[in-house]
Amino acid sequence: MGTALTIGNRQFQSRLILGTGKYPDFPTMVKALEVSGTEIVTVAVRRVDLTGKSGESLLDYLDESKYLILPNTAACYTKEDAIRTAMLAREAGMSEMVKLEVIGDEKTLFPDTEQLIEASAYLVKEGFTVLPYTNDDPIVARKLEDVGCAAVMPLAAPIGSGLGVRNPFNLRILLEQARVPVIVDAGVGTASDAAIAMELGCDGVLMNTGIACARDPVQMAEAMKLAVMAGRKAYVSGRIPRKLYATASSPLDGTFF
Amino acid sequence: MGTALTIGNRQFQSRLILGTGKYPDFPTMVKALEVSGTEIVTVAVRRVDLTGKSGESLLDYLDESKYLILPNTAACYTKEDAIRTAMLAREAGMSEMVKLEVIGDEKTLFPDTEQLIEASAYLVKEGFTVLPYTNDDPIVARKLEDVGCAAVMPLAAPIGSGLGVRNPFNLRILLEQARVPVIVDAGVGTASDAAIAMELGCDGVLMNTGIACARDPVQMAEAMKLAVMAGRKAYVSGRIPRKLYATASSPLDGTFF
Amino acid sequence: MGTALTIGNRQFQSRLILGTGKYPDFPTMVKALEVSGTEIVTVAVRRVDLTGKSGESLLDYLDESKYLILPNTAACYTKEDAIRTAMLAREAGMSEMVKLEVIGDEKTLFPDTEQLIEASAYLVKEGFTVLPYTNDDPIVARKLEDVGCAAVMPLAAPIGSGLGVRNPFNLRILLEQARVPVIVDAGVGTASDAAIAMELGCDGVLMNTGIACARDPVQMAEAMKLAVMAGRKAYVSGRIPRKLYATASSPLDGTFF
Amino acid sequence: MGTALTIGNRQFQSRLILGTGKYPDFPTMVKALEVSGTEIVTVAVRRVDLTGKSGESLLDYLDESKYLILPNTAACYTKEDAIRTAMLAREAGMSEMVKLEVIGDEKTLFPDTEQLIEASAYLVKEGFTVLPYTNDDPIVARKLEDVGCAAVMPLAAPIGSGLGVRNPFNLRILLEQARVPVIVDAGVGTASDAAIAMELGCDGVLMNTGIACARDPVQMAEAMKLAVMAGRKAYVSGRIPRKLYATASSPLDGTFF
Amino acid sequence: MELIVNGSRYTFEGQVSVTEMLEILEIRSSRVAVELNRKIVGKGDYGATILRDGDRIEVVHFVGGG
Amino acid sequence: MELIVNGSRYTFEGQVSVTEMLEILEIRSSRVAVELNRKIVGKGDYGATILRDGDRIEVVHFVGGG
Amino acid sequence: MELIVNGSRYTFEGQVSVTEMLEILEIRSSRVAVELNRKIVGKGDYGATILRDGDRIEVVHFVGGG
Amino acid sequence: MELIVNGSRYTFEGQVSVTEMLEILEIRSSRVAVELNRKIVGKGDYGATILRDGDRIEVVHFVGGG
Repeated sequence: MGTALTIGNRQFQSRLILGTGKYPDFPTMVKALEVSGTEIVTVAVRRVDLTGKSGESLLDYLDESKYLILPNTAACYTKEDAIRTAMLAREAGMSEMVKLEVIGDEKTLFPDTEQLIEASAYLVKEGFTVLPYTNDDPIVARKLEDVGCAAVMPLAAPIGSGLGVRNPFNLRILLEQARVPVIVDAGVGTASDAAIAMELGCDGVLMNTGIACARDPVQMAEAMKLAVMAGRKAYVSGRIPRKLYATASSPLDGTFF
Repeated sequence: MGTALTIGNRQFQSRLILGTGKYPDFPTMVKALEVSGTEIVTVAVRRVDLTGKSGESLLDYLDESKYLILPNTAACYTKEDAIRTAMLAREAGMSEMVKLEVIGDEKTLFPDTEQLIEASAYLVKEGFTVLPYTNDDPIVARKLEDVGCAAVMPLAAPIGSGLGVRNPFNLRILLEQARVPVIVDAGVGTASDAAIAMELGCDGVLMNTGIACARDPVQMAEAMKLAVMAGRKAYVSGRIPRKLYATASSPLDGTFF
Repeated sequence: MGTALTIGNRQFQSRLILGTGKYPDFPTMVKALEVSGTEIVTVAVRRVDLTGKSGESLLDYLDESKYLILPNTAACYTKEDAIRTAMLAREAGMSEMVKLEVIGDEKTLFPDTEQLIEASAYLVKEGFTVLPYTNDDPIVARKLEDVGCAAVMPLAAPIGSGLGVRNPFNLRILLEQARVPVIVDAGVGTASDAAIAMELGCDGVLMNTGIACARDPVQMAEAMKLAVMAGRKAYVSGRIPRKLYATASSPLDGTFF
Repeated sequence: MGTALTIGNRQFQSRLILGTGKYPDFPTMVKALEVSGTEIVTVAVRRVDLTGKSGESLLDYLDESKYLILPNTAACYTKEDAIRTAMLAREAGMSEMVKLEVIGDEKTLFPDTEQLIEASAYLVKEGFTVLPYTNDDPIVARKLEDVGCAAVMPLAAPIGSGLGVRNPFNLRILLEQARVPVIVDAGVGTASDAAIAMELGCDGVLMNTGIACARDPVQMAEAMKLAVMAGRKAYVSGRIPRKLYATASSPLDGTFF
Repeated sequence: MELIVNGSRYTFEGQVSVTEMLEILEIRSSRVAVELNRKIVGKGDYGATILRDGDRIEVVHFVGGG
Repeated sequence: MELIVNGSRYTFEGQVSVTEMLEILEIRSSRVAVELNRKIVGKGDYGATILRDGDRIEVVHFVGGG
Repeated sequence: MELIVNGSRYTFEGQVSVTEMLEILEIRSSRVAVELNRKIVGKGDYGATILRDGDRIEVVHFVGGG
Repeated sequence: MELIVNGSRYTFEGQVSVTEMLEILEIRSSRVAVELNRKIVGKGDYGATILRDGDRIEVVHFVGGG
């Protein structure tokens, strides 16, 4: 691709970040990750199951030489829980990157941006590379940048909703002002949603449900890979302006009728 | 790709059809066609320039072993002109395929569907494989099928407008009823527009201005190739349903906070 | 209102035309018509029921001194049936106005524009004031004008679908070119749909299901009346331009902080 | 109208709140306010001009027996400035209501929701009836409620942009969760924008530029009055569901052809 | 004599005009239109138009529609 | 004595109260608010509030806004 | 002899066939089509088709188009 | 000695270190993190950290998530 996505001091060729939840089974997940070309995969932090001896472990399936493991703080409703989860994740994973979530509401899973900013500031000071899941408010994004986040990750639409970019206007404004990578996180339902996010100028797209819960996750993963590349290429190619009227593609002179 | 696009008795691996008008120069066109992976290119029929000796000829630049040449009847405002153009094109090109246009209005370049149906019927009887450029009216599409057209090519938006699929509702209805390939022709401005058309279930996309007039036509051609593939793959992969609310990607049990 | 809607040689103060089908009962219909302020109501032409003696007749409920009765040719799939229905309607109603429908498809109830143009031409010659229900294709609209229709009535969306104006781009183009009144017919689901149609510059709106099948038809009729007036007034008032960024409403000088 | 808008302990018949900025002149403003039927008008707080003796004063033109004067804290970029402005406004106006703005960015005039929540909490404790101008984030709205705001006023789009409701999804979610009145504030450009906000279930609409900067402010004020009423009535009337396909308005039996 | 009115068979004794047919069928409204074998019968011709065995008649009126 | 009123310097002879200052500056409207060194002066305290050299005073009122 | 080729007048000496006309006009491409007085001339008939004074000929080819 | 590990009570005989606890509970993965009474125990301290009756321990790892 040439152009790489830079987050903190790491560089990536792929602009697609994938979650690892909700796949029908691990082998399907492995194949989907593989065809997607992703280099970063998100994971959640949960208690080891001591009773069930639940055989297989996620990490057995993730080739860490290929993928950077990005722990999230999903299901945390307070900055304290999010910070604690991030700390544990760093200890378990030996990386300092974290996808920071502070959830504000169970039904929408929208972020609590007030606590998010505070947790971000704290974790940045603790040496983390913080990638916060946020709303599409440009003011919040700027504050997250100001406290030292390595990227901002606005939602396109509610997590798992598949509604695509609900407010391209806000996203455009957010992008114009951003000085760190902007990665759309959540709400992508199909390939064109990812392409639209990239065409707006986003630096990357993070998704999970859109692939994992598609009828054919592996093929959808490939669709998403292509869509992110298509959207990026279209963005840098300089699209034609929109017009209400037509402009002929075939010449008007040389007609014989 | 596996699934091929079948038009008449011909099969194609690529679902992208490109025009050859309006490129900055022929070498750029050649490269754009090449990276696009297209197998069908449209051309217009015009008088040979007897005075200017205008050096280069389009066909010198088109490798006919790679591309099927699809003549159009652009700029024809009557069925008689369109039929005459198609006849001349067949004589010049030795193929029986024609992209049939009967234009109804200079400003919008919308088709005159009444004359289009009549011209289609005539040319089918004359042995042509007719690909009509039409509006997004499902009734007109059915009539074009009924008179024997090999495909229907509804516009997404006015030619050269770059507005994308203006009425996905009509297109969905048209697609449900279609028994021949449906190829979106005209109005695609950027990669996501093409992906959206394919996700709706279209069999292919035809475009010209969106690539030829982009700031970087060659890279945009690649974007369009990827977008058509992405949209097709997303279509067959069975996207997730749209929901107003969120569904968590990370598990809710096993939390320790 | 001052500005009147002129159709043929008749003038109307209201820009709202209502259908009379599908109301829960006649008294509800009567009230809805009344609060709507409409001056034109559409009716269908059907066989008198000879067996059932089905008591009440629609016309018993319509005060013909208040409403112009506009017969339609609903359910006609051929121009012959539509013409025959129009002729019978004129005989029964003693008015020469007809809402002309030639339906092309049972599922969408989209018009068969090819036959519509022919039936319109015939009926205009027979002395009718023809108001054709058509698609949103500007070329078809122009042909309907050319054969002498007194108005064109493009659909906003499929009859009864409640989807609102699906393609404002086509409608804008159609409106720019029109020299007769343009009345959006079909697809209006709620008040803002009607306002949008009027803001685009339409001369009127015709609806039935949106009112008759609302939970409270009478109140919805009032909503539609207000919405048509609001949309019209907004159209003539010259709205502010759309901008991506903000412009303060409060002054920037005189601040003390 | 029957249903009144209740803010704090005050009741209003009109659901439209108007700003007083940017009118071509005071008499036009007076007429616009009058035809709009509004009962609440917003004003800004600024230094008295000591040098210019700038003759006319806004309050000379506002009949305080007809309109509740609602001071805003426009142009305040910190909670301290907003609180100070609110305090001065109360002293000058002898009412405890305030439209609270804490602006986060000059270009977008988006709110700084973090400071907004803190300023709201403070002013509520000081006895104010706080109406905060906020973004469309349901989590922020809930926090504003939790600190005691009397209403929440999410923006439809940037102030003065005229883009209408940019994200109806967020607004729907916000409305479902709200326990205080929700008044769309900012971004309304034309009548249908106001109707759409009301149809989503909003309790009111606040606007300024859309009327004051229209070509004909007085007529636009009337359009907005009608649109808010139309949208409200449509909301309570229970609109028909949206469907992809058609449903006939005229009966299918009794046809004779 | 048998007539097909609105698609159903009706038997009438002796000759009937359109006017008489409408009376017998109890169609009193003035706001109907009558078609005899696909030709419209003007209101002024109802009395003079004598129906014949096998005639197909349509009597239509207005119903609610959109 | 010098006061800074609404950001500009004004010189007054002798002691002045808020009431007097408003009169001198010809601010007659009752619908203003006065801040003295960042503290609001209640309307009832205008007469008793004597201004001092160097005081910063803000006199605000309502203007058109959205 | 005068022919109208692609809308312009051209003068030729003596009789010319379509083949000869194309040569004289230096149209060498095989990918053209020729219309003589609105009737297409098949490629196989170029040599045998003798043009006459006043004939209207169109020689068309493919150009870039969408 | 009773410990609360991941919210459930476990009884251990005699003193155990974190290393021993993990062995006894058959947690072999190196990719876990351990929290003792809300404080993270670094991997290097597992052997030296002796658990006490009533200690609350969390042992977490990575699972699929988005």
